[in-house]
Amino acid sequence: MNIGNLPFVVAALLVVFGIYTFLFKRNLVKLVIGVSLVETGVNLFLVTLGYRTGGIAPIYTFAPQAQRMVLPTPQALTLTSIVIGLATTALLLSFAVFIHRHYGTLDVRKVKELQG
Amino acid sequence: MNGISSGFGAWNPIAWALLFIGVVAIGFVLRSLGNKGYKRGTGQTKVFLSGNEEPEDSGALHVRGRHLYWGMVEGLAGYYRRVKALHTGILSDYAAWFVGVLAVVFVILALVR
Amino acid sequence: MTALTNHAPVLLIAIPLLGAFAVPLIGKLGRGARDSFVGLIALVTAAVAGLLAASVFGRAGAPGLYVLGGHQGFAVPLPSGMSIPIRIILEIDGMSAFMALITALVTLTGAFFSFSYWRERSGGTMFFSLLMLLTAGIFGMELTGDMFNFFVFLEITSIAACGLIGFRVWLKTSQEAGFKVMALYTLSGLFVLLAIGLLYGQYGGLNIAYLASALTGSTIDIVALGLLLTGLAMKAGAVPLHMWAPDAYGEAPAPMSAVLVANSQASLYGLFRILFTLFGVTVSVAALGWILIVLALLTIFVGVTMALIQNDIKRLIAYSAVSQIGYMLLGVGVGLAVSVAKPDFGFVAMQGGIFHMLNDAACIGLLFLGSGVIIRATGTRDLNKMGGLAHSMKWTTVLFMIGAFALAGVPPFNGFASKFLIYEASFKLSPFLAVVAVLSSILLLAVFVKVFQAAFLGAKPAGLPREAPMGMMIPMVALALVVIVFGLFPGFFVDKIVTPAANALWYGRDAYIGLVLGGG
Amino acid sequence: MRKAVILVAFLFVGAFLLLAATSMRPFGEPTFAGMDDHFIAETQAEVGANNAVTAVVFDYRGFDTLGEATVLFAAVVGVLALFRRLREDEA
Amino acid sequence: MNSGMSIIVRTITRLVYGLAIVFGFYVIMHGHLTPGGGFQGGAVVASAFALLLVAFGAAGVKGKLNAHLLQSLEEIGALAFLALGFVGIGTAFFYNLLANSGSLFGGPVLPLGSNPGVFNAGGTLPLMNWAVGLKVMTGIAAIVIVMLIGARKEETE
Repeated sequence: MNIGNLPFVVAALLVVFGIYTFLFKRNLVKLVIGVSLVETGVNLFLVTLGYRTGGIAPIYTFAPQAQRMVLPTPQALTLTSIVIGLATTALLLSFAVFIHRHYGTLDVRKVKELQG
Repeated sequence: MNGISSGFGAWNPIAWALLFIGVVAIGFVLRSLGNKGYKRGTGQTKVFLSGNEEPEDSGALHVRGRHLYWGMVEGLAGYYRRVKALHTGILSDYAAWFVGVLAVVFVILALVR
Repeated sequence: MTALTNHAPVLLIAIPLLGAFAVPLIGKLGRGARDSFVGLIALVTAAVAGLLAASVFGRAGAPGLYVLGGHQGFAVPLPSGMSIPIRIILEIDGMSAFMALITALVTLTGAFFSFSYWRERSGGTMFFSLLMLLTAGIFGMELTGDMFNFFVFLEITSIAACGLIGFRVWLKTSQEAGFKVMALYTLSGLFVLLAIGLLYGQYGGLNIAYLASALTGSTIDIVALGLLLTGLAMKAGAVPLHMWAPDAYGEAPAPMSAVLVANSQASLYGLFRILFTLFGVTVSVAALGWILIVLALLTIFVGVTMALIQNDIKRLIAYSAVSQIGYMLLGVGVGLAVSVAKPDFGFVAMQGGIFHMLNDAACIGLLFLGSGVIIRATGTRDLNKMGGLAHSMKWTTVLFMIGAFALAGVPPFNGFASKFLIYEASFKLSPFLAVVAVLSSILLLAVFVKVFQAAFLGAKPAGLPREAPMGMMIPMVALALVVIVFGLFPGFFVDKIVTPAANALWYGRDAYIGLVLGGG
Repeated sequence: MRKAVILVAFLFVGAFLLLAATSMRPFGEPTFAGMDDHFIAETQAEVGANNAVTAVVFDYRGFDTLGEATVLFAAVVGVLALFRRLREDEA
Repeated sequence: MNSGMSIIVRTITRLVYGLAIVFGFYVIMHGHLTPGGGFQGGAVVASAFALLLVAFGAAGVKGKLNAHLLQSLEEIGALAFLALGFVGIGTAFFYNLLANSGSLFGGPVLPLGSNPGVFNAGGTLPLMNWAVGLKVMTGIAAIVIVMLIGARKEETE
């Protein structure tokens, strides 16, 4: 265990909390929040991967001379991942609206027409 | 060229088709040797339902989907009760299976490396 | 022509995307314009896929590269004398081209079937837009050579697929299925992304070939492998991660169910690519192979026994589709379990598993289209309320039974050819595997005997259902022709397209890595 | 019982994820950054952009961005399709 | 139907939303020079639209923001982005045809190292930023409007 790895551990913990929410909560909207938590954890993990100690943002506009710059790729990946997360959340919430309209409930244990 | 071989067995659909045609031909030959006393529209072609009257509504003769394989499903009742209990239709359970398999895979991979 | 062949990999993704972006605008011109545009896009896509396959199989499945934006600074040198690509690359070998053929077949027939199937329904432009997006996503998953790019296309397929599953908003069950499937797809996609992040953090690259050369089998690699394996097995629908699959296939509009099966197969392709090419020999492949075999046996048996007790025709076919995924997993799992010693029967098993992907796509596609015709004619999905359809729908009956026999592995249709290879090869590894496989095939035949008896036989129904229109019949006939041709001439196709595909996974790892890194 | 089994599986998964997080390379010191160093060093000469992130997003990994735009497009089409106006016979 | 929020929120919104839109366009425009880009700027503009919706309610913006018009604009943005990918297909898909030629209009080439920034640089990058920005702002706005109106309909039914 390396105390310097704390950012990675925090990201992993967020993922774990998200999975917990998804497994043990009963409201569909809370399930969506769980998915969002996992997503945030993964995004945080990606963005921490790119950090270099003492680095500055990889932008040359008025940049201080001869500085180390952090890695740009993880930032690009995180950007992509955030937009994907937005898209999935929007669709999930739309489905939740329609489930509420049809079933009159958001309890995950009562939305089980499809079984067997 | 049109057959496949696994190195221990072989499968050639064209040869199979020829054989199939041959067998069907033999079947027709046997059929032509059968009893010539068959007449349409007599008691010979009536449906025999263990001596019961034939129902007027012919739709009642159709065995519906639910009743097919009733005996088999009944025989496997113990298996089906358990398997159907797994398909609850609840999203949390689906996710629980996912997490469970993930845990098992992790443990196996950690043990064998 | 050569320019077209060179650009074929990216065109295969870009043309459906162009279709998807333009369909809503063209849809404003009316239904005729929309349908002809979608048909044109689908035909062009299929033609490009054929061209790509011809060029790849023409060079016996040797991998080829396409560098996106590759004008300069392609590579960063490594200390070992090799160099890694900095741009996204598409890498196409025999397996990718094989999968592209399957996808082109299924989406082409699905699109043409939908023209008449969705004629009297609302939201047609969005329907076809989502179909095109799904097509582009599946092609992207199959052709890409970059891990993150794979994830992006995985998410495109997830979202487009769930849009289609929930498309009939007036059905409460379709909304339920949409939510469940979307949540599970997102969760598995996020695990895949987490694994990609772990690998990127450790090795600083995203290219599959580069990562394959860099992997060492450390703790990080093992965790990433577990996440990728489970996430993709979930999207492929292996028991016990299959519970979403009957919901999804059952609630989507009938032609889209067929495309969703192609989507599951693309995830299966991703799983095979990761196991064989990305990880290969750096981990204990025998254990991985046995994990796949256990999943496969469960999938085959549970899928088929659950299909037996279904009374909803779509759900019944959906469970049989789940069981067929098991045969592919079994074939490739047997191959993977013995891939260190490389005995002959391992390669035969791989051939069987991969050949079965194509056969399954054709048969299941035919069955789902047939179920669409039946549902449209009777207005119900309940087998208990059907009966006597064969009186007025002779062609549908024949086509449906061709698909059912082929899927159940009755000779001389194509399902038997691939299952034959799987039976023989898995028997060599352990007779028990072959016993389960054969037994489940017999049960599958029983399942379709049930459909035949319940839906097609019986007295004439009251309002005599009409035969399907020509627009639905032609795609079904095309798929039935594929089933019959592949059944009658399996040797030719196994030699020409299946063997290069199996080679690409089984022997092709070094060639795949060497093509990108050079000198490796 | 059932909940306990799920909880154990969940704890196993969580433990493995935390194990992976702790056995990562040290934070802030990427072991191999050849690809990213190339991006940082060459972005001005090759792409002509001061912002290396934008260069990566739109040039080096432009295809990912196309995919990402497609994901958003798919979500918009999906949501609009769900909330579309239905025909009389469909409601 | 309860439409919108209190007078304080509405007034602040009137003051702020124009500013937010301008700032969003600034972020899109300078994506290749400063932090930001098409996605970020588009999200800022879309958040201004969302602010309008929250403050004035679905009825308040009815007729001003049309989801189908927004969707059409989004498709145009997506098509433009794809077309920019196709521009360089002579070499390869997504080839940056205009890089270091001073963009569309000719002009100074970017000096290397730290510099104050040349606006007219980056080849197709600024154009792609605009395409994506248009796509994201209209796309997110369309999602928000449609979901808000759809959810409201449910409440009143």
